[in-house]
Amino acid sequence: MSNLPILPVALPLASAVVLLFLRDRPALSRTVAMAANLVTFAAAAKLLLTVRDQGIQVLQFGNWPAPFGIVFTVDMLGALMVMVTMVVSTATLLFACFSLDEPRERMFFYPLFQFLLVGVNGSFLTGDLFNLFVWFEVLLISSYALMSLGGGAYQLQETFKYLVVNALSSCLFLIGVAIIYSLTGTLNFAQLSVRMAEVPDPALKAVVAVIFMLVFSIKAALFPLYMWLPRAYFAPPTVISGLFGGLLTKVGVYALFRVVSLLFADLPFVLPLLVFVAGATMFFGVIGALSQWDMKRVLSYHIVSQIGYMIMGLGLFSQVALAGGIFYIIHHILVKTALFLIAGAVEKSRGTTNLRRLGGVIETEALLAGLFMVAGLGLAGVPPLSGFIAKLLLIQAGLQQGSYGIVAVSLLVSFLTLFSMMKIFRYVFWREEGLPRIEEGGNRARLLSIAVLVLLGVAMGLGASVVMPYAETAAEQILNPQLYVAAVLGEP
Amino acid sequence: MGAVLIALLLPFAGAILLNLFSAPRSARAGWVASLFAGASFLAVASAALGGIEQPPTLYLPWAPALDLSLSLLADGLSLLFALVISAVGVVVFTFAAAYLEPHEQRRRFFCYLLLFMGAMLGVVFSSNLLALFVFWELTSISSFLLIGFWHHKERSRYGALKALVITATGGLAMLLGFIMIGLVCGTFEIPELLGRGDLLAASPWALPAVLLVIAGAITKSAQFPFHLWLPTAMEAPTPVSAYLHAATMVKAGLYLVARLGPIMSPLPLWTPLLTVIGIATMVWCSYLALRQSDLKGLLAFSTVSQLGLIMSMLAAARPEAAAAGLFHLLNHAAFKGALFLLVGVIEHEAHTRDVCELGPLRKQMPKTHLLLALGALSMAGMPPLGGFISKEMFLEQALHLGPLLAMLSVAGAVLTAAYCFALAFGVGRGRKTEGASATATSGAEAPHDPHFSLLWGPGLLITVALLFGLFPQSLAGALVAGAVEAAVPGSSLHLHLSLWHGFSPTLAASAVALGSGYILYSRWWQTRTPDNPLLVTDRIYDFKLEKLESWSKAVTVSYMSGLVWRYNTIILCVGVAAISAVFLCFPVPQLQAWPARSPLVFEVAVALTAIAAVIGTCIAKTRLAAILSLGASGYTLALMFALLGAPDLALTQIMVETISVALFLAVFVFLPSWRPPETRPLRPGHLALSITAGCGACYLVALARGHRTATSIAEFFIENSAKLAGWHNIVNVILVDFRGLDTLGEISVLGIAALACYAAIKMAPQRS
Amino acid sequence: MYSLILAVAVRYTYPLLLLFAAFLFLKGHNSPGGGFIAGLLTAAAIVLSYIASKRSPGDGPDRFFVNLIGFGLCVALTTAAVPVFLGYPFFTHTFGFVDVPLLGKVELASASLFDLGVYMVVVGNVVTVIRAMTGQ
Amino acid sequence: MELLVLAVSAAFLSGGLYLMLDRTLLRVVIGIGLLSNGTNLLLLSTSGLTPGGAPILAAAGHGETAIVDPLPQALILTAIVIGFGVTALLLTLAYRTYQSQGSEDLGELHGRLADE
Repeated sequence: MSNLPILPVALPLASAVVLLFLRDRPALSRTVAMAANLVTFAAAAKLLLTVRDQGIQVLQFGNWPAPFGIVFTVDMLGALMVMVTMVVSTATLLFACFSLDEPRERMFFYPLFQFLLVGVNGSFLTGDLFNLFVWFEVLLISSYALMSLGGGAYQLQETFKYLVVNALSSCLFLIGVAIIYSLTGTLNFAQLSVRMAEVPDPALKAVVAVIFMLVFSIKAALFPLYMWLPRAYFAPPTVISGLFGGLLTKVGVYALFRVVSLLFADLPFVLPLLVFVAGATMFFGVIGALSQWDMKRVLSYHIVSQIGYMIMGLGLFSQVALAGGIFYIIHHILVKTALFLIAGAVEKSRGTTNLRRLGGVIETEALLAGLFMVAGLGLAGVPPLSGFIAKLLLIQAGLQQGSYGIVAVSLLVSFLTLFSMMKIFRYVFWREEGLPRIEEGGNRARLLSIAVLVLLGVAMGLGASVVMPYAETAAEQILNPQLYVAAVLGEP
Repeated sequence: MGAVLIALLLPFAGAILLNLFSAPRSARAGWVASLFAGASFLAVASAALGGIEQPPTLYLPWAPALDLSLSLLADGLSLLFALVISAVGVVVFTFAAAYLEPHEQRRRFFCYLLLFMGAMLGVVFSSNLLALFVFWELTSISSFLLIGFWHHKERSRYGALKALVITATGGLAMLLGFIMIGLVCGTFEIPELLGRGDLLAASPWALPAVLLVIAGAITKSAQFPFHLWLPTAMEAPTPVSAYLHAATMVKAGLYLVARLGPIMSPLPLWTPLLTVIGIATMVWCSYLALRQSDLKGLLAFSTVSQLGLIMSMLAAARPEAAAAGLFHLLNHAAFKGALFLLVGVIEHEAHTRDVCELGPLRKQMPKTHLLLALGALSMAGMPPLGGFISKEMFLEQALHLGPLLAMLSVAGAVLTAAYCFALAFGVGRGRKTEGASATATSGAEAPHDPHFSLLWGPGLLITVALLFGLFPQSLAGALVAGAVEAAVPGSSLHLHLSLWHGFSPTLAASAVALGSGYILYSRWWQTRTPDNPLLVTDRIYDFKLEKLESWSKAVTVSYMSGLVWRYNTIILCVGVAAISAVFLCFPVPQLQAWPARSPLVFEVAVALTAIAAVIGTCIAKTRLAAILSLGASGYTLALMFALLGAPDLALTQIMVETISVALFLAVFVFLPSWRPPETRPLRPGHLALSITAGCGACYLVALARGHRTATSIAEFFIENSAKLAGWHNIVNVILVDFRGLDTLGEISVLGIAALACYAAIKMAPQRS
Repeated sequence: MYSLILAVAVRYTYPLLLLFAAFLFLKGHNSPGGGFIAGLLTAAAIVLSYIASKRSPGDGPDRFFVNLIGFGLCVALTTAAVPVFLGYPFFTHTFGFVDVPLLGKVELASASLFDLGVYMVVVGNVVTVIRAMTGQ
Repeated sequence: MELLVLAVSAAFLSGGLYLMLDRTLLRVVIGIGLLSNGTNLLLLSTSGLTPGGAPILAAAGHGETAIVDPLPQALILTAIVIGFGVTALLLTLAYRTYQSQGSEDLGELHGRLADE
């Protein structure tokens, strides 16, 4: 049994501990954090390749056999998510190293950043329901810490609200654990999958499904439970918003993919409900974005709206749709983080992200404008960028299954997204010079971190044939939960 | 095919190189870009001269899983369009290099222009529907960037957005149509689709697909009722207008109609709808053109109207009609490109392009005016210019369309002739009023003919327009014939283009059109003051946009309260509603008790104390009371843990509760200057909601516990704790061994929490 | 906050509390107790000593308890990670019995080491939080 | 006994939720405390309140009477400790918010710190 699956969790944890001791030496912290991230990155890449070549990886902790101890079960979806996490976190870290103020750096930014990765990666890898709860809590408490870091009044207040909502959802999670454990007597996902299928009573299964969908919908910011997101992601420094915007909600989305495919896919109402929720999420999210006049807020609302597309892939639940949804998740993590970082660079340059006060940034930071254009178009799904491929898959799947309503909504939302991106472009980059430039917003390191993400997004679009097999394998594994079960519990 | 690939790649390569190696305002950027455009033209020309290879496609896979490929197709139709694109491109690039002011961002401009050129070539060379869509969208985007190039001007930004909104909407509709076609026919490759038209015809998606593809074509070609974006797009620098909005981009819609004609024309609605739209656009927009006072506005509407003419011809899917349309397209590219450039020259020199403010150009700028007049006359269909021949062909075909459409076509031709005469003669005569002349003369010197560098481009195009009239067969015959073959496969048309067709009804119609047009011009246009009427569609667009903004604001504000108790209320309501729905939809299972024992009196007392403590916490009037009741409830809970056989839990609960209460007190009570909490009246709604949710959760757990289907994994722990892990306290063994990973995560949480508290307290607030 | 009675009381109970914590920690293997509880008790004792003493809790070495969290995590992680280098899965524990003179057979388990890490983190956490909050 | 345990957890949950719907900072924090306590008790009720002892094996190791399900207890321990960490942070945030704004009415705070 290879210990590879633990590395994406253990390495950030170890580096967090080291960085904790280095808190008074920001310069050294940056180097160590960056090095640690690169090592974890390599581990994630190795894990992805291993999963590709050898199938689902299982690590039984403490050498306890599968349903009893905790396992990490790494299928293609999990491995992909960890990989993307490491990509965006490395880029974000680079940006942070060159944009964060020193007081924040000294107040444990780097350890907290690594702890966040521990939580995120743990959530992606674990094969145990309660363990998922624990990793959720790790990432949540790191996110509270990062969100409140710096302590402006607005930040504190929004962190408080975010915390309260998440505390409620955590309790709901525990109640869900109580119910499902009562019913099945197990916590291991694979065994849960087997035992849930044997539960004779549809009402009880439906209850479990509703509760877990509720919990993860709050985390994933689905309609109508996303109210907490836009303000919370507006509050912290932009680089932290970027990390959150790219990663955190996707953990919820991932959890939905996981539980729906393993536990609830056979319930008749789950998939149509998801499709409906997906449509409502994308629509109201984009409407929210249109109503905003701040770059960060617009982007925050777009997170919500884009999550609808991922859930659309899950709700349609076919090979094509799931591949599209997974492709969408990866695309969105890359592109949305890039957009937030661009907002961060603009903020560095002009001191605000308010659309009404900005203007003419293209004249001084042409490259930034270009990167925004590419990323924004990618988000809107303009070909040949990554978003296009994902949407193409989703629309094809929707048409094939006759879900015309969701197809129409998704096209409308695509258009409104484009409109909203161009609104940012028109107000921030075009127009007469707004506020004067304070400092060079796109210095080399920041531009590098943005460019890496944008180029990866472009490469994902143009090199779709390279990424597609991964998404397709992941979709296949999700469609066939027996693969997952067999990998954990052995062949029946 | 190699030449085609090179032609396609050159503009993109040029754009990249320009960005890498040129200064933002470099004067050389224009010439370098022209070089790339020229090379691209040569490649296209060599492909065209080399004849059409068999098979004319090159397969370049992109995402084979999606049937997505960037395969290329170079048949007669593609080559005709590609020649127009690259040839006009060269002229426009060189013109723009001389036209732009030295202080402007030339690098950016030419980069956009090269991107556009590449995208346009991509549209006409793509042999995959999705690849076509890729380039199609790229033309919309680059057009957005080019229209908004003078981004400090409000009108430019407005025009750019409007063009994008309309073309992108159409593009998305078209994409949906394409996907439908692809799914029905099982392929996105155009050559393969040609053989599978019957599959599409048999499918229920035939009609939606037709409508969606038409939506794409008519938005791109600014056909009625989507003609509104083209006039506002005239805020672009003039070379852009000439290139995108006269010669190439707007013709993408025509290309689409011609390209998909063989598949779509047998389907219902395709031909009639497009023909009607085309003729309607032609008539209505030529009328609008006649009313414009802005020269560019006039040309814009004239472009739209001419495109309508071509659209109606291509939609018919008959070889003769297609030939008329395609030949007119060639002519139009030549004369309209030239006309736009000339208006640019006039604006450059006279600093206005308003008909009413221009002086007598015939005297001030004789060369410019001569070219302008020639171009306009070609558009009017005056022999011996190229426009005459294509107009003849058009009228001949229009006579086949039935009496009403034929009459409308002639009416359109009359109106066209009228505004062409206005352009040719009215502008040159000068309608400047006295007041305007005073302001104009008081400023700069009088306008005069520009340097040769600005005139040779339009001159060349006008020459081509002239030559199309004199030597139509040798210049364009083969090209048009090749294109017709591709647009109407299986046709055996013996095309012979010539100036003189003999006396025929068509000639009479031509003469009538020209004559009436001149009368209209001299009697009506000259005596009225042209204005720039606001379009109804424009008003609708503005209104919708405004509504979108205000409506989205209203919707969002209505539920995004930012108040945390509302968030919680929504979550609880959704939860309660969802669970209730489940119980409404599925049979409610019986509540089954699992082996139970009756409680002791002591236990009842503890439980009642706990409940009392909870109620006390809820109704406490002071902070201290609330916190102490919270503590009391916690301690009774610990007691319950102890009674339920969980001594570890009880111990932990006591310790945690003690420390928590200490923290609560430290924070909330012993700090000075705190106002006492306001007492709030009981909120019955909230109370009902929370009791429903709380009791519901307990009910669900009890329900589930009674329906356990299998033994718990805990049996394993009980069995093996001592044997395999060596300890006897099973809970502790689970914590540190069986489920040690949970504990590792949990102490991480503790650590993080401590860091966060520390940071929150110690760090001085950042002023943002 | 300072009161003489409390100070005197704490002076004598403090070592007792610590001793009891150690007892709970060691007893935890086979009866209620363990790292958490021992850690919470130790932390409570330390906090009590702050309250009893004249010093404000915010004074004194700031870094020690923060570092203690780090050390605790380090110990726990290392215990979990060591088996990896011996070819076992992460978190594999082992135990054995050693004959110690005078005490007889004593059980030694690697899980105790992990529990020690838990203990350190808990102490570090509670004391850091309380110091931070009251030490303004 | 089961009914009793369930009633107590229902009281904790309902009370906690009711307080969480309040607009006073302190009450929301207390509400979360009650809520997590209630959840823990609820989780414990799943362990099967069979007449049995604590999940501690006699030193001899085998053959004793039935004991309660130890797994929920372990889960609750984890949950308690996590809840403690979260509560500590929550208190800190509440404290800082009050300290800088001088109000603990969430509606008032929101109005004061309304977006920009």
